[in-house]
Amino acid sequence: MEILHFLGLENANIPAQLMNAIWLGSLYSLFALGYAIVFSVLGILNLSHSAIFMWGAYFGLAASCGTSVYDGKCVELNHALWTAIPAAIIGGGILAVVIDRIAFYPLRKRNAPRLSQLISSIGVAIILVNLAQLRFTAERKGFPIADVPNTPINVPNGLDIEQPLDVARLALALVFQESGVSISPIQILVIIVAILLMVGLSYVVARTRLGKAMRTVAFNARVGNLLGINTELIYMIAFFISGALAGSAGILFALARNPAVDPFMGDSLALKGLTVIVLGGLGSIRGAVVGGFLIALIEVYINTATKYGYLDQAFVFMLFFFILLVRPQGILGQPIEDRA
Amino acid sequence: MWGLLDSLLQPILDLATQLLEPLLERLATVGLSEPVVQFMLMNAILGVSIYLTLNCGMFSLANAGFMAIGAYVGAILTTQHGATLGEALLYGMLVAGIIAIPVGLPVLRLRNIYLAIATIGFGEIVRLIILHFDTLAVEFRDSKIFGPIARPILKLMVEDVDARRLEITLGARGITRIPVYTETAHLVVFLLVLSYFLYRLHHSRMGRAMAAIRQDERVAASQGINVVYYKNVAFVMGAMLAGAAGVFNALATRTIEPKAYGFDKAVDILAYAVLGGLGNWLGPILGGLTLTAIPELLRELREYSGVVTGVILLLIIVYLPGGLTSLMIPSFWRNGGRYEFAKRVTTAGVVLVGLVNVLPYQIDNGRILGYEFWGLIIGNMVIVGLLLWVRYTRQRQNGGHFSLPLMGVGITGVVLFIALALVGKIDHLAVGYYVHLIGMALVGLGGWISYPAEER
Amino acid sequence: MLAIQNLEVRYGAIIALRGISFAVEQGQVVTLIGANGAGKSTTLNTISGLVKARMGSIQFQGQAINTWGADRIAQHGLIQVPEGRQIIATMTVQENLEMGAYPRAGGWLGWRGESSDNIQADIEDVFQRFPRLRERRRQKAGSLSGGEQQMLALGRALVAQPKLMMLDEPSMGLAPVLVNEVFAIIKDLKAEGKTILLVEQNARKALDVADYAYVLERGQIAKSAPAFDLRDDAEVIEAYLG
Amino acid sequence: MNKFLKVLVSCWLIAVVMLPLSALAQDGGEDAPQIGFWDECANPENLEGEISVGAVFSQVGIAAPYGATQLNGAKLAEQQINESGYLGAATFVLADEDGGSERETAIAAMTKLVDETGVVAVIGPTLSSQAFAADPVAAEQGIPVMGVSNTANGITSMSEADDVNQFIFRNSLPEADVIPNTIAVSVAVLGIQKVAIIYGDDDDFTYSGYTVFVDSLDENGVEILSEDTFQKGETDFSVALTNIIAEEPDAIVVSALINDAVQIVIQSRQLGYNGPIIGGNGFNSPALMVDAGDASEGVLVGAAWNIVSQAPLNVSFVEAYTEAYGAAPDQFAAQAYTGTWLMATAIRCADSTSSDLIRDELASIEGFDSPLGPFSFDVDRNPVHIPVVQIVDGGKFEVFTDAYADYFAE
Repeated sequence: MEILHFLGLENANIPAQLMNAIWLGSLYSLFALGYAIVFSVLGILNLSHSAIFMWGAYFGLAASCGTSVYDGKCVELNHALWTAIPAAIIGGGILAVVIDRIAFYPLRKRNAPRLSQLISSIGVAIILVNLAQLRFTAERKGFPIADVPNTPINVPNGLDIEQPLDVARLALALVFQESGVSISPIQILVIIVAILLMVGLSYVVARTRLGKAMRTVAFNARVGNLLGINTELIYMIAFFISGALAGSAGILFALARNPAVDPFMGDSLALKGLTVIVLGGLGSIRGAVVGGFLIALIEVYINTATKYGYLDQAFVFMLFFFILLVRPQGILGQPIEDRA
Repeated sequence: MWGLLDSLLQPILDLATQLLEPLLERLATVGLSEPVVQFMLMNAILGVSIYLTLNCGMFSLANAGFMAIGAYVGAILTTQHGATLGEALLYGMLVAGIIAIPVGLPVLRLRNIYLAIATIGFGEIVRLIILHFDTLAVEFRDSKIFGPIARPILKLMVEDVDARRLEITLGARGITRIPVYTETAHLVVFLLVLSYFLYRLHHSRMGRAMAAIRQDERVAASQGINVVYYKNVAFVMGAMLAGAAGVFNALATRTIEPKAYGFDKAVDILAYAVLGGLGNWLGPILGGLTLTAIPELLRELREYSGVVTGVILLLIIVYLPGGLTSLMIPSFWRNGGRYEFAKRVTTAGVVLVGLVNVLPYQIDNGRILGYEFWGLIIGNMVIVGLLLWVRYTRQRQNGGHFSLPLMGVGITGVVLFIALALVGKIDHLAVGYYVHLIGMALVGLGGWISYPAEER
Repeated sequence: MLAIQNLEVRYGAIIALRGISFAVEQGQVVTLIGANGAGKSTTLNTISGLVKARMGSIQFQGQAINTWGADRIAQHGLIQVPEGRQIIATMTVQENLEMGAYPRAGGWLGWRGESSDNIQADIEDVFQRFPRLRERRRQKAGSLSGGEQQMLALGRALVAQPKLMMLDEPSMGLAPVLVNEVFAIIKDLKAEGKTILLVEQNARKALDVADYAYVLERGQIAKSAPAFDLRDDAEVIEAYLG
Repeated sequence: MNKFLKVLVSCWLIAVVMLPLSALAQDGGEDAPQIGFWDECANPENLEGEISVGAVFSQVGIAAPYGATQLNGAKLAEQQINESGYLGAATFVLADEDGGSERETAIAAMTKLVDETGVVAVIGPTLSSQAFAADPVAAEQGIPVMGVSNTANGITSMSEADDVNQFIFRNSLPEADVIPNTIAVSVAVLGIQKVAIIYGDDDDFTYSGYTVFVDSLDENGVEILSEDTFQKGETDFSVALTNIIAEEPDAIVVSALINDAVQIVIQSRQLGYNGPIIGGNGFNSPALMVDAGDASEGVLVGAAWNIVSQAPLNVSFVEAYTEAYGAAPDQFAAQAYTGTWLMATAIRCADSTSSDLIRDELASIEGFDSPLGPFSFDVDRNPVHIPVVQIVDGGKFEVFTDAYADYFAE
């Protein structure tokens, strides 16, 4: 109790806020991972990442709602809800690869400075946001509310405990209810998918031949080339993974926060993603994950425990600024030579 | 002293106003009204502000933040203290410059993307502080430790320091009722003075030192150039210019709000400079002017204009690496002897397009072409084409080639015209329409012919 | 085995190679010597496919490879050990060696690749040759000393089972003792029948191990002769052996 | 060849993008509505040709969702005005320019309309900050301009010069008029004693709403437990809402635009809060029920316009709009529609295209029956009509009365 008082948390619903931090952190990490992969392999800060996030959500929406999304709201599903997720992942991945071919490949071939790549990613972002606005209008869209399981899990009134699944659900619901946590099945799905993707990705990068090839190319593309690695292929895969992560983050977010799909849905994450990868260490996969959860925790803490909730973003940016100055490689990053 | 300066400047401004009048009228006919021209000029200044840092090899995105500082200083001074434009400009630049010093010292140790990210962070912090300034001011005023320091500073900004709620930046609502002092002549004179300054800078010891730093910082340091000093000077100068643009902006739009100076603006500013080209100081000016004008020129495209703006930005970055000004740099137009024929084809195209555009436009107000609105776009293309022509008559060397931009110009022209006819913006029955198509096709063809065989 | 005809390379307006021709036969050690900026590294990089030639042809085992990408060339057994070693500092010694066998293992998916036992056996061979690497196999390659890094770079190339090895300045930046060690290794490799194209500034050492030598000067071949003859050539002695 | 193709493809992209994707076909409504001063003002005799009235609505950027329905509303009015021959021999032309979502773009659009198009009056722009920047452009040249969605304080007195202000109108009821009524009514009916506030602090509309909420809560002696903020684009309010719910307020007061409002409503219900949620004009959109579904039950909305109002003019407007655009109108559409009719009425009554006369007629409009209810301008050219308090009940807005006193009781 002493310590809670000291931290300013004595009135807070700690389990619920922790759950909020985990859920936000999963989202931030998932989004930032894609950023981090492209940055680590190609050294590109792809500012169109948030636009891919947004298009991923639209891909998913279009996949399960059919053409009705183009003209108005999605009133009923054409295909099963789950089809939205693979559609967003594949769509986002392909979109990212296309972006690479159009906007980055010519520059890379010419050895253009990083500055140009940043600008061309901005150009792509402008185009994508405007295209989305043209195609889907600026109106916010979402899945039919009845179809998305986003009502919180709680103890049902008349429960049939004969099914083993129901027992598990009851137990879960009881735990949540007792601790004051309110979470919906879809949020749990987001957290699980995010964690699975993160674990899978770290495994791929650390253990598989693809991961090693990616690390080699990230270290020095020329050397990779001399070792017989098809660097362009690796770049393409890196972009695909990055886009797939952005797309999955987009659709999971759209599902969990239904309705949440509009052309500007990526805007607030664009800068946040940047903060996350800086905090974790530019280009570090583990860093992106840690950074995501850290930022979420900080935000939640400032909002919950201090009266400066309105300054949470300012605090995050101050921290970000400070970390850059003191430790530009981030918390988990490798030391960099890009410093005077 | 202020009065003296004013009386010295006034005749110059009057003269500039008079000279500008016919030009502004002409621009208005293609959709660039006077306010738009003002925003173009402001953005040109912003382009230069970031160019100063980029020219030193520093990839800084802090200028939207400094612009915000300038804008708020200007707005507070004019609304609360009845300051004139000159005073607002002076203090706006000063405050932005002073804030730039403590920011620059630590931040400029970073490089490349790291510097970019750190300055993005700075910009966001500035925006958020301005947004919450009133609340923070009350906090500081009432705090035991900071109160004595904060009070005198706040006195400068607000009459009643002890009020329950302080209203200084007014949060999201922003400051309204800002007088409109910015005139086109002010901006033009400012930009001319700035250009002269930049021209001198380029040929000065400082300019050479900065160029050396951009080339290679370590080498520059080993040659006895004080790298830290010059980088900070460039950063502060850039901040002051951005501050000036902010003051002009605030005193032209009557109202300001923090969100106008956020990340999007920082990115826009960067785009001005890169689009124009970083080869020399003309680039950012040209970039600022063009990129602001494009959406206005494309206003008739309505909801499509955003996409087209993005595509233009992308095309220039991808196919015209040095930005618009690279068209003016001799090395870009290197070519070999086999391009004689290509040259003739292109010349024919340029002459056709030029004639059908410039002459009828003046004589018949565009009726022969079947359009009025698109005159400036076409005019630009003529200029581009002429530049091409001039360049490769002057320089014929081995190495790179200019085929891609030529083809780009040609194809864009043709496609644009067909598309415009399809959407009904151009009367496709007009003679000029076909002459134009042929001319542009010839320009593109010239590019195609001159394209080196081995790279096809 | 490797035949170069009339190779011309430009960097923008700068002409780096002005039409050079030479050949490397199976089992030979051929050296390119010359001053800084003569175009030696450019030649190797062009053969490796990192730099595209403006004119000329490169034939490897009867196939024209000048339009191939660097990765494809490496996959065909034309392996370059680049200047300055360029080992992957962020990976362990073991991983570096595994990366050397990347094409053999069948690329990133491992399709049609050799079994990892085969590759591991070759890695063991490398450890046999350079026992110091075995001790440090779990260390990050960035923590190795200069000489160890050069051995790792050589080992990494050997794991690839090269048909032709191209060594770019293997002795650069090494202490004299280590330089001798490196050349001893090259001699061993020659004795094993490996085909090597060696680029060196240390002309004396290079001529000692090579069968045939070409002297590059400002992007052109100024002289070519059996290495043995060049050792006694007065001009060469004056210019490079001093 | 490869590169050439790429250039070709890139250029082609421009062309493809510029091709019109669709031209919205509009069927005419058959029955002319009884809106307008048909009897109050005689049929115009001096009007002929085309009379252009400018419209500056946001078609791109963050304000585009509002601009889109505004344009729809205004276009519907334009069509009805012309079909009914309201302006006699003259045609009413709505010259619409995209105002973007920034101040600069609004200034550019306004300047174009005033200087190039030669409009007699202007409707718009969408955002209050745009109005502050762009309205004087028209007003200084003596062209009346009417905001149909500007709710910030001081819109109609933005200039130092009062003769400029004379030309600036708005028909959008400011939050300062809507919210006090909402709070007073809900406190009276539900007996609210302590509330928590959450508001967007980076938007002038939501921020103004917040300040008015605080003042009226003070006046009604309601305790404010806490104030939380969010910024545009944030879609996760669970952290703030968890804190708020832990404080056990009698009601949650929200100042937000519709997209954020929907999220706040959904998320607070998800977090287990079932009490009243009180919102302002920003909540007044059919999207609230469509997007939030059951979660929107029990949300109190103070608003300038009530979609379920059975006033004949409102019914016919909602019908005509739904038929033309396939979706129910929101408040922005209703206000733009009314604004356009008001402007046409001023022209009809002035029987002239003189902007001065139009201004005078506009200022003297009184008791104009509209979808918003009987409408008048006060001396400061602000709207006078009665705001409503609605509650979402059974999936639609109902007027909030004493009958709902026990609605939230368990």
